[in-house]
Amino acid sequence: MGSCDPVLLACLATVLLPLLAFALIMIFTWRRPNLSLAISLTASTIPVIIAWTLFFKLDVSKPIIYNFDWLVSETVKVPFGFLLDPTSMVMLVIVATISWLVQIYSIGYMSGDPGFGRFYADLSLFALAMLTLVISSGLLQLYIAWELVGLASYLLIGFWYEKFSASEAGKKAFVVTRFGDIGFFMGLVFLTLFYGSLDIASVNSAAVAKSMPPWLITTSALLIFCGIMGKSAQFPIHVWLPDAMEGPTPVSALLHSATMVAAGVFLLTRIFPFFAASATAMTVVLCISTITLILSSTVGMVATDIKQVWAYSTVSQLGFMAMGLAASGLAAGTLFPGYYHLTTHAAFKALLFLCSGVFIHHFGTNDFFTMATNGGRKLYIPMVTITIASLALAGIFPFSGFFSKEAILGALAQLDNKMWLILGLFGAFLTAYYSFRVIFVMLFPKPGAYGKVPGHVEEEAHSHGGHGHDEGHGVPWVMSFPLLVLAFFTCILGFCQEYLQKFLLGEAHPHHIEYTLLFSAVGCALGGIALAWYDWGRKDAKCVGFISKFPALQNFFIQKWYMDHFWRWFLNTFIYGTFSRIFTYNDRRVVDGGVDAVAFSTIGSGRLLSFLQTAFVQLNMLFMVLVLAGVGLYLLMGR
Amino acid sequence: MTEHAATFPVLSCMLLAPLTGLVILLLLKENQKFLIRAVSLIAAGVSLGLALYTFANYDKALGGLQFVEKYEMVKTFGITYFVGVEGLNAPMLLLTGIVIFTGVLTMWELEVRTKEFFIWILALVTGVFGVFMSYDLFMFFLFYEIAVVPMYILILVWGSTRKEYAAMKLTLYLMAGSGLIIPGVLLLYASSGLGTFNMVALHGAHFSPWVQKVAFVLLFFGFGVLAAVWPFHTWSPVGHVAAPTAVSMLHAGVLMKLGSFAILRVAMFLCPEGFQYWAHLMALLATIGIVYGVFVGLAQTDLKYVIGYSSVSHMGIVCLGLSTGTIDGINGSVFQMFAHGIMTALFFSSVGYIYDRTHTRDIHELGGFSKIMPIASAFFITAALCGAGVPGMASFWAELLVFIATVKVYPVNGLLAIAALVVGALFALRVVQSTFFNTPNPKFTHFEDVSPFLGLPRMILIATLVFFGFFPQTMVGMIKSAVVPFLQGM
Amino acid sequence: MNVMLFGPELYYLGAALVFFILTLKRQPQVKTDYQIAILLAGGGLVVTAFCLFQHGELFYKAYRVDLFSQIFKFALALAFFLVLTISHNLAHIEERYHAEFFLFLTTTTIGMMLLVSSVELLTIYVSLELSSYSLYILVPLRRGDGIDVESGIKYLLIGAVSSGVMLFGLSYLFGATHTTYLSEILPQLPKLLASPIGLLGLLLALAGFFFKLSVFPFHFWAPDVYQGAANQVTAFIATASKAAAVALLLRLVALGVGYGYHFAQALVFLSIVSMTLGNLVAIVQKDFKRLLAYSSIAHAGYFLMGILTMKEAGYVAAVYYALAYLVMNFTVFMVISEVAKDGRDLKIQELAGLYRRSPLLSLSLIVGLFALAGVPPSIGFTGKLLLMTSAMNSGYFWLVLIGAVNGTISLYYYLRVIYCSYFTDDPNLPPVTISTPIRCLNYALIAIVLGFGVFPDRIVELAKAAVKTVL
Amino acid sequence: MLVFNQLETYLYLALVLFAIGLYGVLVRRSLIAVLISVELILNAASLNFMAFNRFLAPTPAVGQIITLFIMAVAAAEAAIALSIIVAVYRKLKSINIEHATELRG
Repeated sequence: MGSCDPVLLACLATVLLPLLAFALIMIFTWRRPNLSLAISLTASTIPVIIAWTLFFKLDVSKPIIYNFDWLVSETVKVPFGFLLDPTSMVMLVIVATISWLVQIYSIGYMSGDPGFGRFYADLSLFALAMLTLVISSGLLQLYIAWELVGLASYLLIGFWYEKFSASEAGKKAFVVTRFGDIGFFMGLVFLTLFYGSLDIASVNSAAVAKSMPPWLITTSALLIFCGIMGKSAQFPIHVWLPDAMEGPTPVSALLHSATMVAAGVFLLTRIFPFFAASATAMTVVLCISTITLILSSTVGMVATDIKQVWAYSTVSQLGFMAMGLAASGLAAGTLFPGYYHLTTHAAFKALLFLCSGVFIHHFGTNDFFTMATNGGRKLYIPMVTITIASLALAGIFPFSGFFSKEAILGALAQLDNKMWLILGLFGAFLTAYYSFRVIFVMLFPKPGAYGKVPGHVEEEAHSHGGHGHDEGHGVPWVMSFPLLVLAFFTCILGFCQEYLQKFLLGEAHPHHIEYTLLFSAVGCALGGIALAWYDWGRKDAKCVGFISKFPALQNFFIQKWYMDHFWRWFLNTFIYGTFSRIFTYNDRRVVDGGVDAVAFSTIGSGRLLSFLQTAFVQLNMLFMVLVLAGVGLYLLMGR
Repeated sequence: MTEHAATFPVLSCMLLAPLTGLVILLLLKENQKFLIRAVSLIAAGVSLGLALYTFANYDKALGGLQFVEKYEMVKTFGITYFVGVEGLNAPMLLLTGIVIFTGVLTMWELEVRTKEFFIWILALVTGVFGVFMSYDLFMFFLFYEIAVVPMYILILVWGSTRKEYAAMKLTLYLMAGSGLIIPGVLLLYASSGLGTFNMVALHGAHFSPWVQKVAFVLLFFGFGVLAAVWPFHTWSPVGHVAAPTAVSMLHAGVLMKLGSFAILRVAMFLCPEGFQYWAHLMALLATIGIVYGVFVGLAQTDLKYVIGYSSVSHMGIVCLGLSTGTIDGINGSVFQMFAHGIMTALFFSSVGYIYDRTHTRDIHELGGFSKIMPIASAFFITAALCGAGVPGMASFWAELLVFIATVKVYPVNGLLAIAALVVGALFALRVVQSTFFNTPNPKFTHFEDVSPFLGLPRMILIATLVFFGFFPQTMVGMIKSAVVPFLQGM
Repeated sequence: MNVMLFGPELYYLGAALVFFILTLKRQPQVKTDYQIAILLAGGGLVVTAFCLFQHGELFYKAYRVDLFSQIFKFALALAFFLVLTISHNLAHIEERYHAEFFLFLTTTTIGMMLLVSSVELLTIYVSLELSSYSLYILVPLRRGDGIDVESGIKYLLIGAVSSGVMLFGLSYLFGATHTTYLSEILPQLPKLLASPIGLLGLLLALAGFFFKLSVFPFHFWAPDVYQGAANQVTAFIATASKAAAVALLLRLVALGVGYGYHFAQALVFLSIVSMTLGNLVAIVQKDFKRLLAYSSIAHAGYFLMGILTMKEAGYVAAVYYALAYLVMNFTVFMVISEVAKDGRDLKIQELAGLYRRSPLLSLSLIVGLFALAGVPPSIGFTGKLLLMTSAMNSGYFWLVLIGAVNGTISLYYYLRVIYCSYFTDDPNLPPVTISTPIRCLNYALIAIVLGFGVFPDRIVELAKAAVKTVL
Repeated sequence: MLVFNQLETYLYLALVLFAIGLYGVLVRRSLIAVLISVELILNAASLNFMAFNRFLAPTPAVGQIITLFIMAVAAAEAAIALSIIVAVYRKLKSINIEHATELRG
């Protein structure tokens, strides 16, 4: 079929180049860092070019679809194909760009690591999976890519596998997300059986509502949402994401903040009409995402590990996006607010992580108090960019976060129940607080004042990797370049709102600003910042956080709402403790024991019968005669 | 079904290749090790080549039985040498070819009683090929037993842990299975009244429901023992643990498939009504097997035990697919037979490599092997991920088909089975983590990694898995070409 | 009368005469005697083969020569020859008795040959006794520590009693039918089975035949005799006399029409009990020959399975299996007598390390045992499956099921033996050297056991033709 | 004397003989005695044959011939049995069955 079609070729190239890179590196060049790097970079650069070209040149106002048969059984028909529409285009650009930037960044970050080649192989694998996920035309293909993304995440989190915590985190991430994916898979099975097609276009069409009863739609939607919960780390199975920070920081930036975890929300937008068809499902989504938002922001307030802070902020922001989508789903709105926030968030969160990566790389610690006391602020470029990013995260004009958050709050405001809006604002407040907690600590360090901060231990930072350079120019350009690019996006994305909206929805809504909402939002943000300033920034700040007024609450937050404990307990008690043990015992004692018992009883009966053969020939003959008589009698009777 | 005679006896050659190799080996001296290995490798290679040839040249559009050969064996009892290829057994033949070829390569370094080892291996393989290709019940059963019995000697001489117990248990268990199969087969033979063992002819005979029910349950349990259907699975972990590498590969990779294949080929094909009657039982046992397998595997610390129980679980999936009696389900389970065969072969060959060096399989004692032997561990991890049902591997598609079909027919069992996947992933990763990650055990750090030559067989296996993971249609289309008429026949 | 018809018997009578003369010599020359014996046996093989397709009747129709009988005669001659081939060292028989060993072996062969042809009560009786009495003598001929005579006397007593019982039964048969010709007696079966006397007669008469076949409950002699007698003698009993007994039973059953339901059920009962008992008790045996004795009891059960179908297919299967059993059982006994050069009883443990001491013998042992266990591709597997097929065809589902399960049980003890010979080793056991002829014999036997297992058609067709002649 | 002129008498007599013989075989411990009992069984059989022949058989000779044969066979049997018994006595220093109890199980 139309293999001459340049667009199709572009899509294929986008997907296959990373695959090729992965294969090549894994089979041949994984021992050769530079060669692997070259291969991988080429394979990630071309997609970026393709993505941007398509984004600007290609008219996707009506979707472009390619489908080929991949597997054709009876009811199961799996096409392999591409669906290029605004939603996928934007995501394509995001993914391609950020993964490209991260690959560049990693040149500096991972230099000298024994597993350099493997790292780039895994990154390519991720790129392959993620790009396929974004432009795939069918849900099953999407699911496959989804699983592969999970696999890549598993490999990358556990990249430093000698560290027990790392391999453990990798396992946790894989299994927990798998837990959600099972739901996703079941949902797909339901769709296949009761609707018959997994083609995204047709799933979004109105035909679904006609051919499936509402309760079935709700069930499938919720099941699919399980997958989203897993991937986008929604309560209660968000627990893997903070642990996932065990991976190298570029990985955290790429997978666990910007793109992969956003895949869940992306899926939500992908089949937004389908979800919107079921109010129940949307309400559930709304509840869960709100809980997630609050939970993670509160935990973020007390974390001392910089990556933990951003991790929880990621969780909260994902929750925020989901809230936006759910809200607009319920209020018959568009997918724009959530999707917009996804876009902006991808930029500034990646930036946050990459900056933190620079600090970590430089000071060899994750504890931002230690970084601060060791003069983190003297690393100018990252310090500036991280501040910009935080401003965006907190939602301060004129940075991108401000616009997207405002859009989501607008969607929330359209709901009759204002409780959601209030919660959203509260979340925004907390977000501003914890992000500026970090920033102020970094900017105005108070050595020796952080002793009372729970979780923080005073340690002498050892300059990492023996970089002989003094602060200031301590950042190689390969690492600072991505920061600048991302910072740039963070600044401008806010003003692309109309453009994006037009691109995504075809028509741009006149951007009417509700000032009450606007001011309340900004107010919350500023309030949060002010509180942060009061707690951490000003000259004689107590540096303990207002939350320490409520020790119980603080502890509750520090313990991350005991979710990890809960899951650990669940695993130990039920999976290992009950089923596994019982089944194993049963297998050894009952099933296998039964078999052996049969065998031994056979042998025993043999030993018993052998006594029939007595040494006294006459006894034997007697027996003989008796049996003969018995048979004779039987015959006589039967006659 | 329609039969198309072979232009030249491909299948007989496939059957005779290992046999000839065996005879040549008999004439060789024990100390001519290289010659012995070479001969057996060539024998395996030839049969693999022929298997590939049949797989490639089977005309799906034409369908039916192709490459058919028929010779009268015993007129009085209607026994014929009747072999052929169709969509169902072509994958199995290919599987056997691949596994034996890689198996011989894997055992290249064997030094103890090499000659006998390869003699028995080749004998076993002859049996396996025979079972997969023959359409005469008598020959089917004959080859079946030929395939089963050499295991005893193979495990006993070259085996490791508790080998006496394991070998005796395995052999007797499987023979007890045949103890059920014989009456089942003969019941069909007798009640057909045709006086022939020709399966295709017997398929035409109309058995009374009673006969079908009895025969089916006999055959199902008889063959089910070999397919490790719960609760007749306990021989398999014990046997795997005791068996030497190549034997484990052949055994888990191919022999267990004999059981499931026979359930499909004989039991379901000849007594459809019996199948309808017992299908629910099948589904139930299969589901229990799936769930049970992963949970028990979760508690094991011996690598081979873990794999053994994962096999139990995966064979449960095969059986589940069969029990649906739908096109999807059977496509899936035959595909799963193939995929799981390759996968376990990969598993065992990797474990075998590590075990041969370290002489331990305790996952707590091992550790950090990704550092010591990255390639070997890459092989194992690939297998583990395939076992966890990661896409891009053949088994993913198989499981997908089976699960969808099952949810359609037996929703509860299907959902349970799907849910078991989580635990499956958990225990696969648990093994991977504690064996290959974390800090290496200093005892083992001096071992060298897989040499390219020994890496070759594993690479072949992985390549197969990935190929069919990316191009499932090559396999599914093949299977489907047979399944559709098969189900119409039922 | 046509001499050819009576050829084999006459030949062996002559052989017996020669051996008799040899016994008269003052001091025996073992070597020459053995050479003469082997030559005569070979000749006998030729003669019987030559007379294979004779058919006719002798002695006022008391003696039928047909393909059936001739095949079995050939089998007997074969057994005789084979047993002589492994008799090159009769370590446990004093040298001055060697000639007598040959003599009585010949006479018992003659007896059995007569037995398979005779179709008249008196003839049957006399030939049966001829064969038995020679064996009675052969068994205690062994030089031993007492178990030889013990087994001898037990054999004699049980044999005498059962033959007496049989004779008593025969007398009733004679009384009920006023004739001694099977051809006239058996057509009247329905009448016989109706009358208590006829029934009793038939039952008692069968006792004698079951004794030869060592069917439960007439099996008690087998273990003791197998263990007590010299290896070669045991080999002969285990092969030849089984074949003869099967032939005789087949004749009886085949000639008869309308054995009732109950009669068949009784046979089913005996068959099931024999095979189960034999297999179960064999599990716990230590002495290899004793184990084989029990396995022979089990096999008697299998034979009955074919016989009691009362159908042609069943008889064919039984004949095939009888021939198969002769070969595979002999294979095992050959291994015994070769390993136990000094003629001692072989404990199973004494097979330790056989694969090292003599790979060829261990191979033949495996082949033989697997054949006995009914593992393909072997003559035993095919035979057993044919037996079961015919049984199933006659609707004996449970019999087949139990038989199949028994196959599993039997495999256990065969595997134990294989285990000892293959996987245990005992460094202070010397290697076993075997002469070239024996080596060839090994190859031949393995070839036969495997070859006819995969391509049984020839034998089956032959057996079919033979069975047709007796129907 | 009709009693002597009818078949049943002889049949019952033979049966009694047979029973006695069987009994002797099963209970006597001396090998010689057992041998004698076996002879009784044989005689019972021959008596049967004679009787049947006398009263029923078409040809008068058959039964008598059989009986003659049986005598001969019995003689041979006795000879063999005695010779073995002698051997037993040589080895076990007794002709009591209870001493020949090596083989069992």
